[in-house]
Amino acid sequence: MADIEFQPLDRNGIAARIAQDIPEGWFVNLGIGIPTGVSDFVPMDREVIFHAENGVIGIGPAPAPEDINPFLVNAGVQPITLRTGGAYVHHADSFAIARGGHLDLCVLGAFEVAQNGDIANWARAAGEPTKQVGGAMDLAVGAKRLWVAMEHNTKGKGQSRIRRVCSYPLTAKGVVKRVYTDLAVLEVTDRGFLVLDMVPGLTRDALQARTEAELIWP
Amino acid sequence: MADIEFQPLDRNGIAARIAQDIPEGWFVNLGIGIPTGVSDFVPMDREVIFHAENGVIGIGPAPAPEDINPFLVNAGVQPITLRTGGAYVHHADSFAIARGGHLDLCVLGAFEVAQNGDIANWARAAGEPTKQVGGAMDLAVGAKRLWVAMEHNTKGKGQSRIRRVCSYPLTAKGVVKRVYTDLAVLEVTDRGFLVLDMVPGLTRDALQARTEAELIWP
Amino acid sequence: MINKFVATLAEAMAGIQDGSRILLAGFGAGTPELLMRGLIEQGAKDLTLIANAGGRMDGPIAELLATGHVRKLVCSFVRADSEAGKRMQAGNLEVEIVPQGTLAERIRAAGSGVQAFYTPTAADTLLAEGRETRVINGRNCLLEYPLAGDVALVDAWQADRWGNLTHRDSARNFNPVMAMAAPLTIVQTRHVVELGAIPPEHVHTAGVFVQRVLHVPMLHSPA
Amino acid sequence: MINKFVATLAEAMAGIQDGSRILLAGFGAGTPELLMRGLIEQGAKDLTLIANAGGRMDGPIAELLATGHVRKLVCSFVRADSEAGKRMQAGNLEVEIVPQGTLAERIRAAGSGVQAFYTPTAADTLLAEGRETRVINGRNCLLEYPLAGDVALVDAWQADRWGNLTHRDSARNFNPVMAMAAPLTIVQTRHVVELGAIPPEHVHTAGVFVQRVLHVPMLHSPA
Repeated sequence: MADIEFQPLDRNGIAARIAQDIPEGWFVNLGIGIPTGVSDFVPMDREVIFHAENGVIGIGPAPAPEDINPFLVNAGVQPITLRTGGAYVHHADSFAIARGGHLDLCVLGAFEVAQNGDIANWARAAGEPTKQVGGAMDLAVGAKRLWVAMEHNTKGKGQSRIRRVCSYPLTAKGVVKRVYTDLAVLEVTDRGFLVLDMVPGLTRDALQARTEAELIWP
Repeated sequence: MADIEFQPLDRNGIAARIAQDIPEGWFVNLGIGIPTGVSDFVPMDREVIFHAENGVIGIGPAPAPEDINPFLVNAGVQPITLRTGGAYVHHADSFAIARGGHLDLCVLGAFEVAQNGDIANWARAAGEPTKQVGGAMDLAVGAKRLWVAMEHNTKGKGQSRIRRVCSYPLTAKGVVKRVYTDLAVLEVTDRGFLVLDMVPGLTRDALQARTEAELIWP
Repeated sequence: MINKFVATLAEAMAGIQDGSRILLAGFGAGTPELLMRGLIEQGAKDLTLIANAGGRMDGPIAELLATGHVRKLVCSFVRADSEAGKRMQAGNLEVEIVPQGTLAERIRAAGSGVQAFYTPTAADTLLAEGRETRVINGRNCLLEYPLAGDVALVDAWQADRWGNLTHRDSARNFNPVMAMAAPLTIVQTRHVVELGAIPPEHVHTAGVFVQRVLHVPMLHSPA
Repeated sequence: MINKFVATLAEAMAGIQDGSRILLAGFGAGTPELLMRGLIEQGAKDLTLIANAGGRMDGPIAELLATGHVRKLVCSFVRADSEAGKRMQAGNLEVEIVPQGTLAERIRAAGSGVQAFYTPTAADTLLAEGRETRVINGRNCLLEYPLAGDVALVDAWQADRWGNLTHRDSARNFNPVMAMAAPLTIVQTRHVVELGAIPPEHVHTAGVFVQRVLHVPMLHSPA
């Protein structure tokens, strides 16, 4: 395989790629991890309104250290700013937004995505000693569109996270619309993963070789 | 019967009698009709907080005609004032208060009350050409205490509204704690209506003669 | 730049389909009366109107009903001596009576992704006849489903170009709740303000729930 | 005269019983840390703690857990490397994981008289195992019950003597919702204001939901 001829995106690169596809006017929730970085790549004059589960509507750029407001954090408990036109709501109202279909888009990280749109992002096994559900199950079923941002393959063994069937416990069934990885952009369709984009230099064969699910092409 | 020796309360008299029994600090919803008048008989220095279904917390005295604010009405769509310390909430939050057990007291008018605490106050027959439910069913099941204010007997035929069993369609089952009429104050107990108070000059026999349900005495 | 303001009443009401479910806010105050007039002019038929009450012999609800464009009314209260009451008795209007708190909660459910809920309100009444009930913690409860609109008509005191709203005094009532429960929420506002003029902790209805805003400076009494 | 202010932390925490269910608000900001210290000092045992997350190796939740007074934790998130995670793995702490939105909605249900509700959240996951589900409009939904507290611990920015509160910025989070869902809501506030100083359209948590308020002027960072 001609691996030397392409350069996988880094985490910021994935975030920037996603940012390209978000039009002005969308109301968007960004999960913890790669997704949080997406807002850095949306120019302020393209008005996209970012929501955080803890009741923040209209997240602005990260503050300078001397401007940190301890009363203002995002869902990852990082200091943030609020942009002009933003608003605060309480937690039940915030999840009314998330669960009630008011988010044009939610971007989550994941361990695995399956070709039927299943997502697994909270546990690697049923009995593991961590229970990191948070708001992901609410966001996954509630948003109008769910996109996933993740590395295409696991770090150690290089196993594919793009699956025929998820092997980890599910976060939600059949909800993922699109996956952005360091290698490609995949749309979940009735027939399986449709490749919308690949990093320059990557071949169809090389991508399929790194992917457990069968890929389809436009 | 020695009818000439007692004077039934008028509607204001019933309201004033109820006001006597409301202690400072209670949070209270007053229904349309006789109950609306109760607040006029609670002195401002006894702090009782009155709630209206349309999201008003802390109703004050009625405004002078020149002070009417068209943006501020009660659940009967009458102009009101807000007292210092009051607040506005939206309709779902207002009924969260009413349905969530946060009202110390609700006072409603009624057509009939039964000795098991059933109340009928929205229709005189199943098929009648008016459907005046409003918020009564919510308030009746949601408040910590439900008191009823009404005339003891119907105007025309003098029939008893204090019943063994309600003859009109129910608003709610088993919720009335106390009834204030123009003749008496009745507590709903496991054994039936217990007479707590009567207007001066009224005899036990005269009250029972005007009451379909069997009364019990302290 | 996000800008939800529209210039004319016709633009505000454009595209409302026959058969739409219309959420109409207001309770003595806070009724978007001009938008109701716009709905009549727009001419959509076979409507379901969801409002607190069925109105009187005059006023915006009576005017809309008089067009014959409303097939069904969902509300908590119908007076016998109202346009709605007369049409109901004549068999020209289907009416669904919902207790006022259940009405507000069903609309909120539609806006917040709750697919159904149990409430003791009305469980032991005629309104429960033939419907699903369940005893929870010893209380008889009625199963209620969300009540969504295709369109919500909303009144505001202030609005900015993102659609953030404030509502004045008790004119708030159903406005924030109905704004949540329709994919097309149309607002009439007394005041237009700059983005950021409403402090973020004082927004009553967030712009995410609003699609179109029409400035109606002269409709309300002055203040 | 209604006056919900108490003078001391001991007075604020008085009467909390063994076996109580404690709602603890906060999400990075808005955590009533002094009241948590008061709860430890007060000494009630066999507690159920309901909070967004299980905390870390230090901080108020870790300190409370270290007393051994918490039997059960209900939250959306437990880190393996936290006091809660270690106690859970050692079998010393029962943990119920609830998705964050379902957690907020269950608490709101408790405060608003909803006896149960159906949500698609978590319906097709391990969290649904052995539980009641129902297909509504083609979506698999999970039946969820209200989550009430015996006591709610709440943080505020301003409070008046009726218990009306404001919350600052994103320190609002669970505070207004949890205040609704317990018969004893105890508040720590940074600022005490005169009755009427909070405009009626800007109250975030109405006094009806509040029983006791403790003034804690120095706890927060200055502002």
